[in-house]
Amino acid sequence: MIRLSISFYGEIADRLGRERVMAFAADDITVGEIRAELAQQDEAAAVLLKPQIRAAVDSRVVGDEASVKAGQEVVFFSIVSGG
Amino acid sequence: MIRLSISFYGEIADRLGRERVMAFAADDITVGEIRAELAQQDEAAAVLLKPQIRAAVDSRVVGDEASVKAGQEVVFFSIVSGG
Amino acid sequence: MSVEARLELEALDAGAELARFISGRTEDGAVVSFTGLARKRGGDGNTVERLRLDWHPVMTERSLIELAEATAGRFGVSDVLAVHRAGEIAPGETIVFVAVASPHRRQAFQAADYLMDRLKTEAMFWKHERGSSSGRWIEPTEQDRADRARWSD
Amino acid sequence: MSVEARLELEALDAGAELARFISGRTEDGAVVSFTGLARKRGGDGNTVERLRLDWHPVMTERSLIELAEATAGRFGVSDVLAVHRAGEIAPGETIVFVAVASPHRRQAFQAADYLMDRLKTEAMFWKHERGSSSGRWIEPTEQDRADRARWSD
Repeated sequence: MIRLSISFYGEIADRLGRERVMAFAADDITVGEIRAELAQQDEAAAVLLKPQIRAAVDSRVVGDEASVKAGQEVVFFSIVSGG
Repeated sequence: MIRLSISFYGEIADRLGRERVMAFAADDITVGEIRAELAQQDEAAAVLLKPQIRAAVDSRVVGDEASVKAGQEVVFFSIVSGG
Repeated sequence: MSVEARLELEALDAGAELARFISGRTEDGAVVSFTGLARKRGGDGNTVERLRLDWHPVMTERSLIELAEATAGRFGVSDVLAVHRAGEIAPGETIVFVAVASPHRRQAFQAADYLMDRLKTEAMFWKHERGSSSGRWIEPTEQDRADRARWSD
Repeated sequence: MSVEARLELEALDAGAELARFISGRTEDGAVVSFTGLARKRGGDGNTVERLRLDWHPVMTERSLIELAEATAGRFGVSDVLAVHRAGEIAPGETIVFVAVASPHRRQAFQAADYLMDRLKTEAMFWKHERGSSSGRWIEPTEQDRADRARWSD
């Protein structure tokens, strides 16, 4: 079982809060599985299934196939805009 | 007879000086005639016959057909460059 | 060639940044700068009381550095500076300041233009406008995406 | 819309000009500036000790005003500022500072770019470079003329 800190940036933070700590039954889990798990637990989190919501693990942007281990930081974020 | 102050800007000032005061026999004279007159008097002033040397009368850029009267200021100038 | 990119959590003084950037510069004839200011009127036409730029503690500054480096590499300019505010910003305050130095002006204009197009769509900020009665998240506009698409990469 | 163009016979402080230009600005999101600096190396590759810009007491400043006004009219930007040095200029000093403010950045970039292209070829200055052993008059380059020709007027 692993515990992960999952944070949210941008519009999705309004719906999901800035951060959640979650426990998962497996020893590792993919980003895509985290999205699916959250969406199942929480109606508001269905937004995480949209492709424009990107993910980063330990501050690197990754795809859904990326696997996450204990101690790693997961970030989901809405569309970015600077300038 | 008229006396005119004629000044030179840019590269032509190296050859002709910054300013000359000249007397002409007529009561008025065109810019083109001034160019020709100067070129005749002074070998260096042949440069004034080149089309890239432009002229201004009383601070307005004019063509060779423009007529000049007593008291007006005539300027001849080389190619400009700012910035 | 030097590239500087940083996040600014306090006021950003565009005049002072420009003065520092040009100081002692005798090889480059051209410096182009862009200053982005927080507007009083939002994209929806309503008055903005406060703009908030959320940022990530690692990824945001890194995105600035990567975009500034990509700009310097692409246009072969001498120096690139990018300073970006984060946090709460009042109308009239400077959000972003970009400067590019180059021996010749064409490259400096192009590089600054390119860097701004990329910052608009790729810098890792999340921008929220708050008016008197409501708030909204700001995403790149269609125009921003079209501007970005002008550059082939 | 406001247009300001002036001749500067003493030092031109680009940072201070930019600071003044953006101060209190809450309607325009975009300010693009161009700073032209005197280079140590001349167009012929030799070291420049002094650049001299001759000017006419009436026509030079008027040409700046006309070019700044043409720029504002053509691009419909909010404000245009053009400040141009004249007289003796040392390497590293600022020769020209141009700033354009606009609600959106595309117009601001284009207007500043256009104004510089026109200033290079049409501002009424006569530019002379002096090196250690010789001097030469500087005219717009082929590139300057090609840049100017990009705009249809």
